[in-house]
Amino acid sequence: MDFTFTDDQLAFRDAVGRFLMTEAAPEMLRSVWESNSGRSPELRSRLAAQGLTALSVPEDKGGLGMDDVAWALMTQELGYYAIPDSLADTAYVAAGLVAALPSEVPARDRWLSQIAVGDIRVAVGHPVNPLVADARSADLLLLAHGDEVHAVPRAEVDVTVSASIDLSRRLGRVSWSPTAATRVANGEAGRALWADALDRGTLAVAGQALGLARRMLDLAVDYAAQRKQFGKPIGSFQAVKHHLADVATAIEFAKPVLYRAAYALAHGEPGASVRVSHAKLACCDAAWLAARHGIQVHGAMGYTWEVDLQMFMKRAWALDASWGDRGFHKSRLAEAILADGAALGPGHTFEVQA
Amino acid sequence: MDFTFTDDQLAFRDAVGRFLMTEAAPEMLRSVWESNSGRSPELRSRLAAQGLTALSVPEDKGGLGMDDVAWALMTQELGYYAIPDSLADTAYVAAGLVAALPSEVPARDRWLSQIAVGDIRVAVGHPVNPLVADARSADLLLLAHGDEVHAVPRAEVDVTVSASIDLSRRLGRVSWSPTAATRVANGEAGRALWADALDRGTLAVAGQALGLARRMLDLAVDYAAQRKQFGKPIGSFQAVKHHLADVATAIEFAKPVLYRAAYALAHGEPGASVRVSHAKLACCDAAWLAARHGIQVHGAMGYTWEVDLQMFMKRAWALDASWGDRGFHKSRLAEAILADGAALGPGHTFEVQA
Amino acid sequence: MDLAYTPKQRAFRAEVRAWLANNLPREPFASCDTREGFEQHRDWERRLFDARLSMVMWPEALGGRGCDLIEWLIFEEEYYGAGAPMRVNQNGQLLLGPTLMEFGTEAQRNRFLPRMAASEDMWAQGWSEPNAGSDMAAITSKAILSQDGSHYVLNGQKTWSTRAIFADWLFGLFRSDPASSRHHGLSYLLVPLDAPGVTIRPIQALNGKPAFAEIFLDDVKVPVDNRIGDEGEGWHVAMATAGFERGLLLRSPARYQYTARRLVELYKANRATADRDPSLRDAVLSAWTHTEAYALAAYHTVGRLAKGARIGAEASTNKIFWSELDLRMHETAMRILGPRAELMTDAPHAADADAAGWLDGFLFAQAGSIYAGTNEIQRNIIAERMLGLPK
Amino acid sequence: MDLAYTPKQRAFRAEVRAWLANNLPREPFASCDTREGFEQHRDWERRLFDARLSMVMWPEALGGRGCDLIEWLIFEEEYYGAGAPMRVNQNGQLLLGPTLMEFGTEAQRNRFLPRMAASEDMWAQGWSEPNAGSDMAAITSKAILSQDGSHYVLNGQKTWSTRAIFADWLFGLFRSDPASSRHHGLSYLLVPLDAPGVTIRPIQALNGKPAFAEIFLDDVKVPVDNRIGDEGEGWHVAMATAGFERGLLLRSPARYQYTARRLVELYKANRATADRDPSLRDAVLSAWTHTEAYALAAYHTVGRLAKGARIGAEASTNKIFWSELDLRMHETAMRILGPRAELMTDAPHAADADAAGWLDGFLFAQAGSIYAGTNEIQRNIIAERMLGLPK
Repeated sequence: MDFTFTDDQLAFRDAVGRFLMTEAAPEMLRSVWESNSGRSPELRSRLAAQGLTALSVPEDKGGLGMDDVAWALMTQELGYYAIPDSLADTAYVAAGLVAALPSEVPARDRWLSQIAVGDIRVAVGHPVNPLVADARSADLLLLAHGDEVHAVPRAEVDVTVSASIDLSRRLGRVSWSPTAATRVANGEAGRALWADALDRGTLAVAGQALGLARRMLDLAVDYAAQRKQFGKPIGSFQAVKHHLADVATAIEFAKPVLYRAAYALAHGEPGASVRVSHAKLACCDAAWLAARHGIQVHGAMGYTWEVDLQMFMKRAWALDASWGDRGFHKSRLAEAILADGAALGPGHTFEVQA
Repeated sequence: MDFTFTDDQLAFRDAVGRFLMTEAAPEMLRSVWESNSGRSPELRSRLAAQGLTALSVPEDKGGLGMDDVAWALMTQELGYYAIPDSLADTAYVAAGLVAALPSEVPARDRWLSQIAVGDIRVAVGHPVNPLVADARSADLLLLAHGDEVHAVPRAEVDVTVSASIDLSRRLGRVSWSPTAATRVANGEAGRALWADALDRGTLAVAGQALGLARRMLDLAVDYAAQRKQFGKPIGSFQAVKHHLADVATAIEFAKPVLYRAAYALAHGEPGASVRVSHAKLACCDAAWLAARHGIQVHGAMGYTWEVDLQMFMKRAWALDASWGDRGFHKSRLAEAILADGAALGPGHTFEVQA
Repeated sequence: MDLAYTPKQRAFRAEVRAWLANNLPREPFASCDTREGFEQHRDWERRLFDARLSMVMWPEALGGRGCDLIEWLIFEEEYYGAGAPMRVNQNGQLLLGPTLMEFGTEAQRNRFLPRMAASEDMWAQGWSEPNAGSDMAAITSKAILSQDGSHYVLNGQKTWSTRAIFADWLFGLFRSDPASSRHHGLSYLLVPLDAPGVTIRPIQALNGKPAFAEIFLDDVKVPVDNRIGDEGEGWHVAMATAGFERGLLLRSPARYQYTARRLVELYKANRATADRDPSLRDAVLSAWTHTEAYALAAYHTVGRLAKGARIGAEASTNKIFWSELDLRMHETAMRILGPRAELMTDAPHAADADAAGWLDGFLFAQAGSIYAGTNEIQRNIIAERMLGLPK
Repeated sequence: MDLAYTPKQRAFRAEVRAWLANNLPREPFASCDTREGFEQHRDWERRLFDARLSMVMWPEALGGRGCDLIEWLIFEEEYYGAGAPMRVNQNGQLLLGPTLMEFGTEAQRNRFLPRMAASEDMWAQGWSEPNAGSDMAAITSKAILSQDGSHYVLNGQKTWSTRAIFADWLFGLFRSDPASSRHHGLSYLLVPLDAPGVTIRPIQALNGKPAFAEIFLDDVKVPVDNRIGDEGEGWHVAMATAGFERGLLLRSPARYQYTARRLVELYKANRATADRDPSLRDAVLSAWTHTEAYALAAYHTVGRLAKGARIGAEASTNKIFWSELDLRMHETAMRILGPRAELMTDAPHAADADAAGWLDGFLFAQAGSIYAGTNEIQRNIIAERMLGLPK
């Protein structure tokens, strides 16, 4: 029983963090936000050069073969720096789905190595999301037709774009027609693939939300320490302290929930989906609170476009209902917790009932 | 349109307040709490001598003929001083019910004048309350048998007492057998009487809860002003200030809700029950918050039997679910607010739809 | 206590309702934080004025109709209940207006108020400075009286001035006694924004629109006639305005009751999905109970004012109550909308009427606990002035 | 990360579970705030000790079985999951115990710890004084070293000492340097409560029982051997203990997970009435999510401790989290019980099993945000030491 990360995992996380600190600085975020495409090919290729597109791809396909637990750390960094890219969709959710395709699918291995080297951007059209993130800029779209999974080239779909409050989210309504040629899985297999994709997509959002919460807390702490009113830093006022202490507490108790969910997912535990929903709710709560207290501590400055906080708040608000809104995840929780004979209470936190 | 009280109403309220300040001082409360009966005949007779038992009794029956609006002020005083007596049950709820009995009921006028002069204590056994307050010490009990209203002398019922956390509440389970002799109303008339009694009982609790909230706020303010830590009064710490400011705000916005409900009840408005449920929820929320922040501000002292606060907190907690718990009153609200064609929004605060 | 409206009050309500029914714009205006929207709203104000409905509480001579506070509440109920446009000149009309009535000379009242009522002059407020936000007494912008005593020379910087890039005039506090500090030595001045030496730099709000501006003052000459109240008395004069601002005038209950009604409709239209999160139904009911409580408190206060009471620190409870209520209502709407909540309302997909306006309102609600004195400051005021806790 | 329990850990869990199944008292004990209940709980502690289950983390030589923190968490899960009695001597065992391990001499450890593990000595804490509550450094009780240096002479008053009227010993801080102030010049002493000059006055808690006591010290002689750590080093010694108290030891997750399970059962048994208030279902789900989060945080912290990390200010987040969670869970139970909530559980009507324990728990939960450092103090600590905000 060891509920901690290895030094290697933490070191890799730190390395990625240092990389993003320089590559995804707020000024650069701003320019991508205000660009037409909302995407930076340069950024994407630098991410690929760092091997970040290859994290989930199996090693024999040229990837690093990392699991969900690694992504619980990685997605926090993506959130902390609010990178204006859907990296996790391609490199985590899509890579996981493609890797799980039956080997008969001819293109599978090609897609995997293209993902690994960063040649393709893959958009995932899971039914839980009414719109598809990056539908317009994707090279390949994984789309649902009932239980079926279809892999559709960009050229074969029409995309109507919808603007999100988070300008680094580029959403689109996709119209397309399923064909035998595009179908890569169906029936039981298709259901299973979509179920895994849902849990991975949800976990990716949870991790990013937690990273966003940590960043907004850091921004608020920095501001409160330097901004003076009534002759002293506002951070010395108890009301400000207590706002930020509450955010810190929410973060402290969301982190391990995220990690537990990632482990459950990586090990295919029966209760994994419930853990994932719990993580989404806990991390999004932390992010929501961090945004609220973050803007309050920033005062009027926090209400402006010029101050970085706004980009992190909007991302937190936008992600809150993506990959299943609160109602969706609360129902998954309720079903499990209120079920007859549910294994609740002391001793069931790690013991998985068969 | 004048949503304020007359100077006479306020003057009478102040007079009653001054009277209770001396007659129901905390030391006296304590002694009654710790007594076997939980009641003080002396106190009751002094209340009667002040005319408080006669408030609702029609003037031609020797009463003051005051309405629900007057009780919205009166019950706040009863709550503020947490008087260890069920005065409102007899003088407000029961008096109202008896006064509304058909004149054929022979004993009606006798009961009214006995109530007015303070000769009898009447307990009201409304079906919404599983136990009857003061069942043991009452002279007369008004009990429900379906829609029927029965007036039963104490001698004809058996009472099993249950102890409440609020020692000034004396609850009992009543066993009795309805007879033609005890029946004073039935059918439509009975239903109407019980409906009015429910709204009056609820309003009485709301008023007391608001009075309790104001008292707990005053106690906390006094304590915070004199208790010193870290070399200054704890009331100068922002955290303490903000706790108490929140209580003050809850009280400010519960008050007019109580008054609006009382007016609706006094004028038999169609939506009166919804207003009453709203008042109960708003006032009990204020009291609950006042108790929470009250004990927090008092620190360990607030957790003791010696400090007065405990009596007011326990009363607030006990009254919270009496005359209908939150679920009961929230359902009444929901039914009205979510109904098709409900008259909501601007302009409907005083306009009563026929 | 008599909660029946008088025939006169009912007639007034009917008149306002009828006028709005006939005159409400068919198409929603653009945001008043844009030039286009600003002008649309300004034209609308002129039409209100022509119907003598722009400032119903003002005396007839100044373009109003001498309504009392009850009639004003009725007007607000009809106005916001009809979903009428926001009041683009309200900072001037509701902050400066009452101050001019109370502290202005007759000449000043006649010069400024009718044009303000007609929105011929658009006003922006000049309270905050980069280092004087919550701590307004830290104002450093100077107004030095000329040798001949004919005018002040203004130097300094104001900020968070709402829609100032579109406005004609600025009202605010300036330090007229350089030797003074804190609340002393401040004067309340009215500054034409086209005066030489005035530079206005827009500030983009959360929604990316120039909702505010910074105003730089470089040797700006302002005639002494533009001072309200005595020299050095500015703080006292401004506080009256601030009291009004925190209090009822700027935030009458009707707009929140309208939001609550829309929220109930939103919930009913999306009940199947909304009820998967049981907290939402409760939040929707609270929207009604709390907006209703706010309206009742307003009528109660107005009744007490009519009997000669003054609004004191309890005005601060209003500020806390409406700002946190407004935020909760919009958060609840976002939760009900789920994945549709993040979509800009001009986005095609969001064209489903449900979502319209909620995101904009949610963003704006973020500022409610910050402007007009942060809620932290308001809670201090309640604790110290209403409850008497030590500073 | 490896979340499988080892065979050894599973075996230990099985052993504890089996022992509890065979030894749990059939009838619930009386409240340990009464003499009768105190003795019942003390006897129970002796039986735990005989099974070497009273202090599983302590070395075998001291009556424990040298468990690591994971095994301790397992023990707690089985113990509270079985609904076993509260630990009546835990203030000594979990506050003083670790301090003795870290700062005591070998003689002191051997003299005090085994008897403490066996509950032959019952311990009460002596931190607070009438004017030293949140501000513990304001301690004024004096301990003056005798001329011959053989003993201290204690004078002063302690308060809020849990169940001290039933206890044998007091541990706490005393000012050994009369000239000192604040955190300096304090010494950590162990005081036999039967010593001449000790007067103990019970304090009745909210529930009317003597849960605390005031302790008056009048020329009480305490041998120097009863001092833990160096003279004047008491604050440093005590803070380690306070850290433990705020942190995990005194509030392992299991008891809250047990409460959450009971709350879910209570809700399911009363669903028809509970669902009339939609907020209750949500609160019940939160009880599970938050207790689970607390348990996960505990295992995460324990894992980091095993790798050499130290618990710092984040211990304060624990204190806030468990105390406010515990209160919310009990408030939710009160709401579900509705009119039954107010009834004393010894009252006949409340004998319906549902209600049992919730009211007592609700009253006790009121104190959670106050003792062991108020939550206001904890939030200050988080802000200043964890986030680095200015004092």
